[in-house]
Amino acid sequence: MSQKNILLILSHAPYGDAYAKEALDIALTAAAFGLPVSLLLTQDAPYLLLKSQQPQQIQQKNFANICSALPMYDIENIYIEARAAQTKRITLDQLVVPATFVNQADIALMIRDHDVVLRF
Amino acid sequence: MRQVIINNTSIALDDEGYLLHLGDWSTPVAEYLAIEEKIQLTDAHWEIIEVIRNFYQQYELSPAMRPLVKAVTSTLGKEKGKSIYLMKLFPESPAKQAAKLAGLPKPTNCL
Amino acid sequence: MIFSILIYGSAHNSQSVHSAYRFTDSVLRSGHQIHRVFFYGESVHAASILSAPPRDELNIHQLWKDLAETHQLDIVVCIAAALKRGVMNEAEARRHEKASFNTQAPFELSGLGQLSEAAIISDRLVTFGA
Amino acid sequence: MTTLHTINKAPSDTSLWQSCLSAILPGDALLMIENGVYAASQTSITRQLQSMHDVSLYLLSADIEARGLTDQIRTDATLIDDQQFVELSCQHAKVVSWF
Repeated sequence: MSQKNILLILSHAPYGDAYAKEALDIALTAAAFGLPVSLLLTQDAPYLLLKSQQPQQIQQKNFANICSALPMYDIENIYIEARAAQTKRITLDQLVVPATFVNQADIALMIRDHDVVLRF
Repeated sequence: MRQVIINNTSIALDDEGYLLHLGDWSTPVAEYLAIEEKIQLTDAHWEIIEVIRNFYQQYELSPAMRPLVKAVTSTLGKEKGKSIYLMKLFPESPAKQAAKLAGLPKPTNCL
Repeated sequence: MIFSILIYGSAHNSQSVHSAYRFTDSVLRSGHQIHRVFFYGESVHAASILSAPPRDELNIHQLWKDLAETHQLDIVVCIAAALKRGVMNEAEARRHEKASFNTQAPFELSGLGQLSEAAIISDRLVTFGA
Repeated sequence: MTTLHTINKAPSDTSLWQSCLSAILPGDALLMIENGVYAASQTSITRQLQSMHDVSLYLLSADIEARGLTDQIRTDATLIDDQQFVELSCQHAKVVSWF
């Protein structure tokens, strides 16, 4: 199979709508297919990784648990838009997986350097 | 859907043999499902079933093949963390069959 | 050039499904190839044969059906997204013990793997978003 | 290795427009479709669009006409039809959709 890589950019927070869940399903499937997948969390998406989520009362699956499986799916390149994290006062130690902050210039280059870029 | 009686309890299965209610799982249920899959359960099977149940507990996902192999490697060691080893135990498809016997939903990635 | 199309917008509350239709039609008119069209998220409602818009309004289901049949297109509806939203063909309705079904060929229900495969095979994967 | 970016929301979705514009590199193209074409007549994002060097701006004509904006489109953007949208997709290495 070809060595195309995928950059998946998420922009929505969890729970309020289906974007994040449906985008993550694409990431997990593509990774299970053997495609190298990088994940970039922008705008409201950094909230997906918060350890402190407890969605039992709204009867949803916990995104903290789902996202903590990303390394098991060989999705280890997880990036967070630094600007978005700052405005939300989100720090790396609050997150379920190791991630890297990137600035706007990094993001532009990441988009250029991936073969397929999907944004949700 | 069909109902089967296991140890005097009525259990609902979907038409592919997966549990409809994940809470119905028990070791006798796994033994029953194994017979349907024509699998003779051994200790080697049980430890994989435990790994995959723990995976679901932790991540709320039925693992695809790759993450299943990783999980087996980290709990049972490198010798068992190989797709060939898992294929011997669950010949049709380890991710699907082990999920079924463990009472998990069918892995969506397989759909 | 080989194109695949990913549609993610709502079938009846966004322009997405129609924009994708026009683009797909133009790809074919330009002599390029469509490998697959993949309906995901709210766009899966476009696959419903029970959609009955007023006679003088756009029938997005019919447009896609006609285009797919004319060009033998592979139009795939994400099965997980569809079943969740009550869009299913006869086989799935039987499997899930539902009294009726509401989609059929040329719309095919299949998994997200079809999207990954399309991303690998195609020169361009173009998304029409919500 | 340039990118064709499409955007389908009006500039009132500032968060989306900010993200999109900051991701565009020299040589890339930006195509406004659906409600994205409302950027054609708005001054709010003009300064930002003008500050991007070597970026081609396009507007999808069907969406411009539908919204009655034909007479007021910006001079720095080119009107294109669906067929030209396909051509642009071929000219750039990939298409990224902002929605």
